[in-house]
Amino acid sequence: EATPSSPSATAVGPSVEPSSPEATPTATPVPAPSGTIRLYTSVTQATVDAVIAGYSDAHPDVTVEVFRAPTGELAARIAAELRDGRILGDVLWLTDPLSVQAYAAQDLLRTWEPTEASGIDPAYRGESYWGTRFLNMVIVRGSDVAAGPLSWSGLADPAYRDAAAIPDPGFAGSAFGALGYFALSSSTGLDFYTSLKANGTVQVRTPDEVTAGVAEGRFKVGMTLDNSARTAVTKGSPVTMVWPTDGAIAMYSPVGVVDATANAPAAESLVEYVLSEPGQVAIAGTGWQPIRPSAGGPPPEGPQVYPDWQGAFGRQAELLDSYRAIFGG
Amino acid sequence: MVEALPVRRVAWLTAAGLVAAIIGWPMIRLFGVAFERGIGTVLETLTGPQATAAIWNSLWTGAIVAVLAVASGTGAALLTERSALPGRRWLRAGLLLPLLVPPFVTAFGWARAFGPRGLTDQVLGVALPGMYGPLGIVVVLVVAATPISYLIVAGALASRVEPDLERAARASGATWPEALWTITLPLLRPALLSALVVAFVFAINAFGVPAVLGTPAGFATITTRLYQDLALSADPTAFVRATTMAATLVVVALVVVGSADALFVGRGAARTALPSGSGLTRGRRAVAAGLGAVIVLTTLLPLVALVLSALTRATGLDPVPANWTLDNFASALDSRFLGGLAHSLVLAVAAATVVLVLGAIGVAARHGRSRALGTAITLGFAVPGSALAVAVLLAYGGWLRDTLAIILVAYVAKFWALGHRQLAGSVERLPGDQVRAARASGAGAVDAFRSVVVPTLRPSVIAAWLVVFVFALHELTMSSLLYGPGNATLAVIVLNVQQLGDPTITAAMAVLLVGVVAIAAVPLAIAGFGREPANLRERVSP
Amino acid sequence: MTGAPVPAVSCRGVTIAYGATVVVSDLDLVVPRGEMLALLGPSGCGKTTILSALAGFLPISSGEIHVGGRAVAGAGRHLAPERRDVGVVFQGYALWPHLDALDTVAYPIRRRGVGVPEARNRATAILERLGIAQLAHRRPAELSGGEQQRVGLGRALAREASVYLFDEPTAHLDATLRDRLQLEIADHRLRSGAAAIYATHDTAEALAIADRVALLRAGRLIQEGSPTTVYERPIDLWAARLTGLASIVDIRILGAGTGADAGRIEVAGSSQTAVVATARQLPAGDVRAIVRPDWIRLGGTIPGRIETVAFRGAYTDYRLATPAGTIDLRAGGPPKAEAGETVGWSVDRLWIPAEPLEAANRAI
Amino acid sequence: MTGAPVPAVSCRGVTIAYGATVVVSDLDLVVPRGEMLALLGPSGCGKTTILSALAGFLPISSGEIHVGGRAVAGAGRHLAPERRDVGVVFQGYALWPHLDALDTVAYPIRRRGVGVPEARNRATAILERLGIAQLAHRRPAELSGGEQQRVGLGRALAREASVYLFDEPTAHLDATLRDRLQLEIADHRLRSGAAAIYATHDTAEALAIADRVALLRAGRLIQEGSPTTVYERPIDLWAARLTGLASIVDIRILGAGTGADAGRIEVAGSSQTAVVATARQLPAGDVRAIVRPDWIRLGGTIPGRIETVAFRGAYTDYRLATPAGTIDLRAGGPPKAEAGETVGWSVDRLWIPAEPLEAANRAI
Ligand SMILES: Nc1ncnc2c1ncn2[C@@H]1O[C@H](COP(=O)(O)OP(=O)(O)OP(=O)(O)O)[C@@H](O)[C@H]1O
Ligand SMILES: Nc1ncnc2c1ncn2[C@@H]1O[C@H](COP(=O)(O)OP(=O)(O)OP(=O)(O)O)[C@@H](O)[C@H]1O
Ligand SMILES: [Mg+2]
Ligand SMILES: [Mg+2]
Repeated sequence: EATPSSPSATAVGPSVEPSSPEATPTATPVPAPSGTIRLYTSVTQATVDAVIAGYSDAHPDVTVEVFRAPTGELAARIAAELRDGRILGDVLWLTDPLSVQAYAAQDLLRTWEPTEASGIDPAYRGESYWGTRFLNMVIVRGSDVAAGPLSWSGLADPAYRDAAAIPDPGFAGSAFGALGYFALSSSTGLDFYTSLKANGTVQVRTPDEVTAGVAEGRFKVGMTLDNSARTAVTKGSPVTMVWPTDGAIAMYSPVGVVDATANAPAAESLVEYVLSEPGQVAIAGTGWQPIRPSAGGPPPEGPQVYPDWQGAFGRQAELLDSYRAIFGG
Repeated sequence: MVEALPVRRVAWLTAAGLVAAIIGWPMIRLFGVAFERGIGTVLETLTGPQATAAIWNSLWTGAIVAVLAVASGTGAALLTERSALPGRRWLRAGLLLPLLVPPFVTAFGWARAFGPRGLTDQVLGVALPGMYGPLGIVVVLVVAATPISYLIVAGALASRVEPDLERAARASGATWPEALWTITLPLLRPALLSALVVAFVFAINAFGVPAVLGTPAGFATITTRLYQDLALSADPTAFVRATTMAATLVVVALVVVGSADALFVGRGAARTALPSGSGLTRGRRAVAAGLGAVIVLTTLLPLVALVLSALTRATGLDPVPANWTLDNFASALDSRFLGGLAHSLVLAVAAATVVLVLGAIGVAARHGRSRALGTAITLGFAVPGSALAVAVLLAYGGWLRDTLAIILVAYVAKFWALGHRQLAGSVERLPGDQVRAARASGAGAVDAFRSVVVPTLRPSVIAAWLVVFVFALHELTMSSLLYGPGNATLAVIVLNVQQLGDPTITAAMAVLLVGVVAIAAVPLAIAGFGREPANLRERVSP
Repeated sequence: MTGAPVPAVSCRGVTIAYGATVVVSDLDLVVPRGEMLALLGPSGCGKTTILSALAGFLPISSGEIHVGGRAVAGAGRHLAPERRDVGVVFQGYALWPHLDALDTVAYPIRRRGVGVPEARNRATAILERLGIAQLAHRRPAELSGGEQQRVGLGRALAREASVYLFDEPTAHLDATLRDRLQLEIADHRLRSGAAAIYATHDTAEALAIADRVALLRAGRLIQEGSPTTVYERPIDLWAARLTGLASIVDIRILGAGTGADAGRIEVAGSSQTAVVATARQLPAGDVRAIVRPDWIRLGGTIPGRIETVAFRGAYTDYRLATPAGTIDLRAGGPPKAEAGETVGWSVDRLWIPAEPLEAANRAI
Repeated sequence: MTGAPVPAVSCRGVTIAYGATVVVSDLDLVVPRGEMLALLGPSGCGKTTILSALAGFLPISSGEIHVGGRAVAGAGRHLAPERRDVGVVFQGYALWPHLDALDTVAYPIRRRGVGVPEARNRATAILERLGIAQLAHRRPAELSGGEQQRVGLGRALAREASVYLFDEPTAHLDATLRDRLQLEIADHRLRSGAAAIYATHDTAEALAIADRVALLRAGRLIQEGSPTTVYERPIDLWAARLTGLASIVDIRILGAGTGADAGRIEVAGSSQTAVVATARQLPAGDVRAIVRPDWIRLGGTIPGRIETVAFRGAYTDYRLATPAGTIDLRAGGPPKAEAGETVGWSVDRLWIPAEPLEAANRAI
């Protein structure tokens, strides 16, 4: 019986995409990892499936149990487990750096140096976690809307009064990334949100709801994730993706090994694989911009800017509160 | 003055023990976490402007929803159970329909149907103003909660019937509304209270609806706030904040439920009456038609909207045949789905049955102290899923982690109240002599309970089982937190697909989910309520 | 009904069915104002059903019902119970579990718009008359059967209707109370001039309190008349047995006596004189006649063997096996003879109904 | 109870209370095997309460109850109803709304482990004996009051208990049916040798069917004895009126007659002979005595004015105002005199209880 959320070397869920062409294992140090590890992830199902499939081919001796849940549930589960002693997952692969940073700060993540991590810009990694792909916060616009805004500030244009949408940082990690960027990095600061609110901008829960809203015509424009916009476009929804001239807000989705893991070699080998060329190709194959430009995938269509995660860390509550002071919710 | 049976005591002890294990212990763990940083932190969390706003919002929406839902549920019950409306069977089924739809889907469907750019908007150019915001939340929650109160009240009405009671009122010069007000409703009071309590609690820990409809209006409730805190709960303080919120919800429920139960005190057994039906001799068709219309509008239309968007190739395209496709269903209906379905069915049946047995024990344990019992049981229902799941994890994660068993524990803790309330509400009005007659015929206490009490309550019993079954089949939050590798539930699969962020596929999933539930539940519903109670065959006009 | 005073209740060809089973067929009844009609019939004959139809709890399948000259049911019309101005005493009491005796009796008064305190005063007065004032604050669950029945009666009287429907209102009451309540009821009706229909299976009660008695058999009205008529001139054996004990004797008419003065008859060979009443042309020769236990005396020339003796307090019932048939005989006081003894008896009075009687058989 | 045969039921000093209100106090009762005891008392005197305690539905506050020699209640013991081997007929029927007549009667049989088909057969047999076989598949809601009562009776008989508790089992049945069911009950008890306690408020019924009668007043046992004893030698006026009509006459004893043969007495100036029974030393001179209506005859030298006349079918009740007091008189047959007439009367029999009687007053 196929165990849905845990494709493994032995059983591979049917909806798993074919692993990338050259899945030749990269030269691994002796001895070959084996046993069972558990992956805690909030990354979308398709992506996880693809990567795990590839990994299992490369490491037939390792069984990977996948526990996938939205960030909130995953975090809650981990919190509960911590009170029982330790995190029961071996590898964490999350959507955005926020929570990983927290775990790192609590020394819950293993500090080591993946060989594959060499190429990664320090901006997208820490001592114990490494970016695996990019989520780009971009602008989406209804096809029938004449000329879309070209920059973020354009969202506040009177033309879009009551017809622009943004995701709620309280619900979506990516939206929080945007908040962090505007609050800390950009010149505008929180005024950006003030002006949006003043212009009757509506907040919905997630980037996907923004895309859907724009597609349905509830909104003319909105702030969403490139992946979400692309999926809609390819399926034929009447929307267009606009890459902000002042740069898409790029967040990296980090992976790391739990310090308390009982099977470090296997756990590490999984991280290595995710960061390796084939892993990156698999990620790219599911519509995300991989951390390695060489792996292909949808290229950034314009400049990218990066939230100051270090700066945002520890100030989440404060940032959210000041945001809610503007948007409520 | 009924003799204190040993059986009673045993039942009470059993029930109490189970309550302590399944609800009490997890709650203690929960509060432990909430207070671990000291009362100061708790107060700080609760007194923050946003927190107070959220609590207040939960309270007032909860109250309004409870009142409206019970009002409409009772009205419907009186119509279908108390007068010979044409097509009663179908009306009953229709009234129960919303039960089959998971609340988050209901919200989704309503938005699609009546929201801006929704079905009515596209076809007629009219959208429900305030669909996004408190109004929408209340309306949708009322629709979702009505069937529950309908079941409780209808069960009570059908469980014990004495037409003469209401006739006596009429013969005393009371018009039928008067008789309703002075006789029927007072006799239904225990059931009405149960319904109020359950509806209120249902409303204050609803998440999907306020999340989808509230966010655009910046309208937060305890549950949405809780969710947001959990999302950040990699940060330990955030996690404590979350549990604090959950604990608050528990306290709120404790107060409301407790005071409601206090009203039971000193109430002797009451019997309800079916009317002669002469109350509604004329205009039965009109009434039936009206009721039908309401059902179509509130329940069927949203479902239609849902199906349409599930059929549409991509969001935003007009839902016309040109744009139709089954791909969404295809990508929804994969092996995961079937696996999840299997797990969910097992869990739902198990949960419903266990809850019923527990409910029976609770009823058998009925006397003074069992009110405290009822209150305690209702708490489980009051805690939002995510918090309850965390609590259960804290309490039993050690042994049961990643098994279906731990999910079952959580389900039982959550849905026990539904079974208990329903049965207690109805059993309140079983006359002692009937049970005595059984005993005097040689039936032991348990035997008498099985052969006389249970059958007399048959409608309520089936209702209770169905509600729990359906709720368990829908259950989203708890299982997505508790499932382990290899035993994801249906709802978890749906959730994961939803994460793909494609509304059309989500719609497809939702439609499938509803379909599954319908296939499983409707036959039972017909079996349970299709049969006319004897009394109806009796004195209702041919 | 041109000219004639409007009757309080009138039923014309009323038929009542539960679903498909017809339980009352083609009933014609007229109750003049201020009169008390007793519905006398065995269990299951349709008494309650008739009352329910009159009160408006049951629809009628055909026929017409008028109350106070107003058409209340029939011809597609169905007037709601509360608008029929009837007070009902239910066979099963139908007391409300959540109301105490006082509020139960006050209920109909409140419905007339009377304020609570006043209504309670009046209710208390009624409870006093029924001898249950001390139970005013008890709920049904805390009352004995007879007490509940009295509360139910009180509720009906409080209604002050123009027609009362009593369904075995004294079934659970002892003789003394029964007499007392019957006085109450009579008194209440005198004051209000209300009519009443009184369903009962108790012959003595029916004959004692009613102005007229209607005999019901399986949903059909088989005889109606004054108490003396139905007792002395029952239309057949069944009616005779419904209205008291009755036996059949084979006699030979020797010489007719006209009306009330005795004629000569011969019973089992020995001849005597007796009053012979009949609904038909008095036949000559052998006929079969009905006798009441009190139309027969112990002592006389006709032989009979005592089969059973039942002491009933004020009187004793004997059953005699005689050549003229098995007869029941009632004599005042305690038993004067043992079962098995052979005694002589004589008959004072006889009744010969229109329809010839078949051989006597006790099987009911 | 050394040596003596174990009684079917025995109560010693049983007291029963609802919460604080004591309704049965210090009751002593013994019912030998195979005997039928009638509990005769007015409404609210505690009949149902006593039966409930015997059946095990109510706890007793003090005293002891033995059934079949087995202590079932008292001294902290409380045996569950199903283990007491009693069959109960409920005053309010207590039928189960979800079971039809057949399954209701089959219920106790099934409880003895009998299979469904067999149980149904036996149940059918019982229904036939009770004359409701044709209603086997009706639910209570579809039955008339008397029919429901018979179903309830059938259920109790099906129990095949060693003690039956009947709570006014025939209150809703007509005389014919009542007689028939009483035969059934007697017959059933004969076959099974079971004892029975029969709560009723109907004097005639109690005197006719019971081996012994227990008179209850406000929860106290005031007299117990054979039917003739309680009728002819009631301990006081209240008991006399509970067991039938009774009046008080002032008489003067002239010459005592011993036992059953008449002595000379003077009533309102005119003297005659009558049987004077008494519970005490027969006094000389003026005394107050109890008379039964059937101890008095119309015709005689004592003057009296007829106040009321009530025709009751087999007999007629007259009330006479006389110098010796207001007396009730019962004579067979239809009224022989009008209210208002003055008639002569005489007395055959008198009873003088132990306690002196106060002046007669009809108010009860
Ligand atoms: N639950 C109760 N609480 C208080 N008093 C009660 C309760 N039930 C009965 N009583 C009182 O106890 C007394 C005896 O009641 P019981 O039912 O035994 O009378 P009964 O002899 O059966 O009368 P009836 O012939 O009318 O049935 C009555 O006065 C009644 O009011
Ligand atoms: N709901 C019903 N469905 C079918 N038959 C019924 C229903 N109710 C009563 N009956 C039948 O109708 C007949 C008359 O019932 P009803 O209650 O009028 O009798 P009753 O004269 O009141 O008898 P009782 O003196 O025993 O109360 C009975 O034979 C009964 O079985
Ligand atoms: Mg009846
Ligand atoms: Mg009683």
